[in-house]
Amino acid sequence: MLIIVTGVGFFAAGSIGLLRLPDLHSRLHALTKADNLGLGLIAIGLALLSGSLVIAIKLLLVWILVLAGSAASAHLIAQQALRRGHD
Amino acid sequence: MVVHLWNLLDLVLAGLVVALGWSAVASSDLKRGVVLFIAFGLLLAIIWARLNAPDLALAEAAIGAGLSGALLLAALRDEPASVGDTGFTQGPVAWATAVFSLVVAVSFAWALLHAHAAGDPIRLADEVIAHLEQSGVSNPVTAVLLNYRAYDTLLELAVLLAAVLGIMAVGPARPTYKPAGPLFGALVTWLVPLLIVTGGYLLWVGAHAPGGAFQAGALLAAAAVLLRLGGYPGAGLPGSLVQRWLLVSGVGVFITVGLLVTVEGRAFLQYSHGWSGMLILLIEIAATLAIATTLALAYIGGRALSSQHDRPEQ
Amino acid sequence: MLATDLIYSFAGVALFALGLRAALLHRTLLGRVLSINICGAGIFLVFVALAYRGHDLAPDAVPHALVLTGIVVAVSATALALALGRRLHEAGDE
Amino acid sequence: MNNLLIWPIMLPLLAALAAVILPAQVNRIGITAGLASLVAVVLLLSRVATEGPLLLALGGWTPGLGIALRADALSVSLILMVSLVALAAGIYATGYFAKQDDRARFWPLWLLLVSALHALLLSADLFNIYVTLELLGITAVALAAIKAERDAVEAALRYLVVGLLGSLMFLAGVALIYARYGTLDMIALGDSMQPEPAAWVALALMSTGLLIKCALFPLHFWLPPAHANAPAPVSAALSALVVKAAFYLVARFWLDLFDGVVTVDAARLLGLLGAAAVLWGSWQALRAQRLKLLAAYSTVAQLGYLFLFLPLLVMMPPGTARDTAFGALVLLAITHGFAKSALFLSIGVIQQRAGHDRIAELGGTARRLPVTTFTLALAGVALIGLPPSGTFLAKWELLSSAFAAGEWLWVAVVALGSVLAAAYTFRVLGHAFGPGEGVAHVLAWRREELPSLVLALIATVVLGLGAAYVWQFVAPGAFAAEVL
Repeated sequence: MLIIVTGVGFFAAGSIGLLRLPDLHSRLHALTKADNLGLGLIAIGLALLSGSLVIAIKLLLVWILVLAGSAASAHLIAQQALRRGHD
Repeated sequence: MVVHLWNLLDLVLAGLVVALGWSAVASSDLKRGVVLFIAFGLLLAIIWARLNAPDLALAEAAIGAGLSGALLLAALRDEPASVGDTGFTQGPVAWATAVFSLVVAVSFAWALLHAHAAGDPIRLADEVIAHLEQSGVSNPVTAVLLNYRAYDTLLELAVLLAAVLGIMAVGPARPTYKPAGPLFGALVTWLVPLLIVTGGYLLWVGAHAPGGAFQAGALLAAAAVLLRLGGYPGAGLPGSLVQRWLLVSGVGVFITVGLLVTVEGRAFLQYSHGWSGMLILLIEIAATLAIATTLALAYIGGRALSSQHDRPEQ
Repeated sequence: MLATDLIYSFAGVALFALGLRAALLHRTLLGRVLSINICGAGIFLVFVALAYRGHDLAPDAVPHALVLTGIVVAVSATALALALGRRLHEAGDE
Repeated sequence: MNNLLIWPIMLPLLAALAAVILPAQVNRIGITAGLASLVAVVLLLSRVATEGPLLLALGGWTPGLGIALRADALSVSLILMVSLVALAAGIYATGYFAKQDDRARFWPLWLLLVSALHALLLSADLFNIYVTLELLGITAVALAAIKAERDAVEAALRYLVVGLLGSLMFLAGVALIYARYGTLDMIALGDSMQPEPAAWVALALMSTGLLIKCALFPLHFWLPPAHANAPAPVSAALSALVVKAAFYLVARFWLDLFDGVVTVDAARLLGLLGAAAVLWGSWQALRAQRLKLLAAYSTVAQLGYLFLFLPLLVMMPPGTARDTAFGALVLLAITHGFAKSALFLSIGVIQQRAGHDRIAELGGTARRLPVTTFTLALAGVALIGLPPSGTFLAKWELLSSAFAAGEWLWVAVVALGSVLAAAYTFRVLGHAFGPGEGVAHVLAWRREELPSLVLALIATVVLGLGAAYVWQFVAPGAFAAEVL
C-alpha cells in the first residue's frame, strides 16, 4: 500500500511539473521521469498485493511497455520541437 | 460507507467525462479537440472498467480512442488549411439548436428516470447466464456476440466491409509519412510482434475472459498503423488478391457456418450441440483477420499499394 | 436503487445532447465527426449504465455486446466520413 | 423451420462477397444474385399468402435473448418491390457503367445495399434494425459518392452526417425501450408497450431519427443534392427504395408497435408536415432546371403523401375501412417506388445520350429516344395519379377517407399537389416533344431502355389493374400480425 501511495505521489509531482515548468523540454523531463517511476512503484505495489507470480509478470510487462512507449514519444516530441526551433 | 466512497468516485468520473466531452466538441481549435477526444476515449475505457465491462474497456481503448484517434489525427494532417478555419454557426440557429438539445436531454433523462423506476432491473441478465452452458463459451459477452445475437455481429461485419469498400471506391491511399527516425523504427520492430502475439492471446482468451475478435482485430490493425507510421507504405498488408479474400473472410465464414448447420434441420446460425465452441472460434479467427485488414485499409485511406513496394522509404 | 447507474446514465444523456448540439453547429467536417462520436458515446454510456447491477453481481451482458457492435459501427462510419472529406479536399484543390 | 426468411438477405450478401473476390465477373454475379433472390422473395410471398406471417428465431434462441426475423404481408410486398426495382436497375447498370473498374466498385456495394434493405424489412428486433439502418446508410452514401466528383462527394458527406445523427437518435430510443421493457424483440414489445414516459420519448426520438432519413419536410434539405448527383441506378435506388425503408419503419411503429402509445394529435403533426412536403416539394420540382433535381424534389413531395395517411389511419377504428385505407397506403408506396425508379433510369438514358439533363434543352428527345420518352410519360402518369396507375386508386382512397373523416385540409393538399405534379410532368414532356437536336444518338441499347419501361408499366398498368390483389393481400394481414 505504502509503495502505491508513493507511486501516486510521483504521478502528482509529474503532473504538477507538466503544468508549472516553463518550457517544453523541462516539462517532458518532469513528465517522463516522474510518471515512469510512479507507474513502476504502483506496479510493484499491486504485484505484491496480488501475491501471484503470473500477475506480477504481466504488470512488469505493462511497465516495460509504457517505459519504451514514453521514451520513444518523448524523443519524438523533443525531436519535432528541435526541428521547429531551427526553422 | 463504502458505497458512498464509490459514488464519490462515480461523480468525479462522470463529471470528468462530461467535461472532457464538452471541451472536445466546444474547442474551436480542432487539433486540441482531437487530442481531447482521445483522452475522452481513454477515460471512457476507465469508466467501462468501473462498470464491470472489461470487454468494452479493451475495445474502447483499442478502437474508440486508439483507431478513431489515429484516423482523426491523420485527417487533421490531410487538411491543415481547415484547422484555422473553424468555428460554429452563430446567431438564432445556435439558440434554436441549444434549446432543441436541452429539450432532448431533459425529456430523455425524465423518461430514463421513469424507466428505471418501472422497469425490471434484471432484464436479460439472468437469461444470458442461464443458457451460457449451451452457448459454447463462458464469457457472457462473447456468448451474446457470437451466439445469441450472432446475426447482429454478422451484419456488423458487413457494415465494416461496406465502409472499407466505400473508402476504396472513392480514391487511392494517402501518401506515406516520412519515417520518424531510428528510435521510432526500433520501437516499431519491437512493438509489432508484441501486438500480434497479444492479438492472438486476446482472440483465444475471448471464449472465457475479456477479449475476442474485435479487440484482437483492432490490435492487429494497430500493428499495421505502426508499420505505416514507421514508413512502410503497405502497412505490412499482403497483396491485393489476398487482401480481398481477407476482407470477405469474416462475413464469408460466418454465413457458411450459419448455413451449414441448417442442413441438419436447424435454424440459421443454430450451432450443433457440442460444436458451438469450435464453430465460434472458427468464426472469430476469420473475423479477426477481416477486422484487422478492414481497419488497416480504412486507416491507409484507400486502395493500398501492393506488398512488393513494402519497404521503408528512405 | 443504486445511485451508480443513474449517475452514469445522466452523464450519458448529457454527452448525447451536447454531441448532438455540437454536430449541428460545427462548420467543419472534422468537428462534426468528432461531435457525432461523442454523441454516440453518450448513448453507449446509457446502455452500459443499464447493464450495471452492483459491484458484486455479474452485469447484463446484452448491452455490453450492443455497445461493442456500436463502437465498431461508429469507427466504420468515422473512417468513411474522413475518407470522403479527404476526397472532397483533394477535389477542391483541382 | 422457416429458414426461407434468410435467403433474400443472404443471397445478395454472398454475391457481394463473390463480387469483391471476382471483379471480372461482377455483372454476371450481380444479375444471377438478383434473379435468385427474386425467386426466394416470390417463394416467401406465396408462403405468407397461404400461411400468414412467418417467424424465424435465429440461432434457435427464444426471441428476446436471440433475434427474430418476421415476414408479414406489409414487409413481403415491400421486399418484392425492392427485389424487382433492384434487379431492373442492376440490369440497367450493366450498360450504364461502361468501364470494368467502375463496375467492380459498383456491384459489391449495390448488393450490400439490397441485402441491407431486405434485412431491414424482415427484422423484428429493434437493435438489429439499428444495425441494418447503418448498413443501409453506409452503402447508400458510398454508392452516392462512387463517381468521386466534387458535387457528389459533398452531397454524400452531408447525407452521411445527417444519416448518422438520425441513426443515433434512433439508437437513443432503443436504449430507452431496453431500459423500460428489458427486451428488444418487437413482438414481445407489442404486448407490453404502454402509454408512459419511456414509450413516448422513445417514439419521439426514434421517429425524429427516421423522419430525417425519410427526408420529411423540413428535414428534406439533404435529399435533393444527394439524389440528383448520384449515378442514375443509384439515384433510382435511393429515391425509390432507401427512403421507403425508413418510411416502412415509421408506419410499422406508428400503426403497429406503438399503436397504443400514439395520439391523434401527434399523428396530425406528421400529417401537416407531410402536407407541407407535398406542396413545397412539388413547387420546387416545378422550378427545377435539371431533370434529376426535379425527380428528387418530386420524391420529397411523394413521401409527403404517405404521411398524410398516418393521422387518418390513427383516427380510424379497426375494421374494413381502416384496412382499405392501409392497403391504399401500401399501394401508393409501392407504385411510387416503381414510377420513381423508372423516372431516374430514363433520365439516366437521356443524360448519357445528351450529355446533360437540363430541362430547357430537351428538344428533340421524343424523336430520338421514343421509348425513353414514353417511359418518362408513363412514370409521369403514375406520379400525377392519373388512371390506370396504382397512384390513382390510392389517392382516391385517401380522398374518400379524408372526406369521411371531415379532414378538408388533406383534400385540398392532395388536389393541389396533383395539379403541381401534372404541371411539372407536362413541362418536361413539352420540352421533350419540342423541336431541337438535344440528343445526339438515335436508339439506345435495349438493356438501357427496357428495364425502366418495365418498371413504369408495372407502376401504371400492373399495379392499377391488379390493385385488388394488393388490397386482398395486404389489408387483412397487416394488423393481424400483432396477434401472432
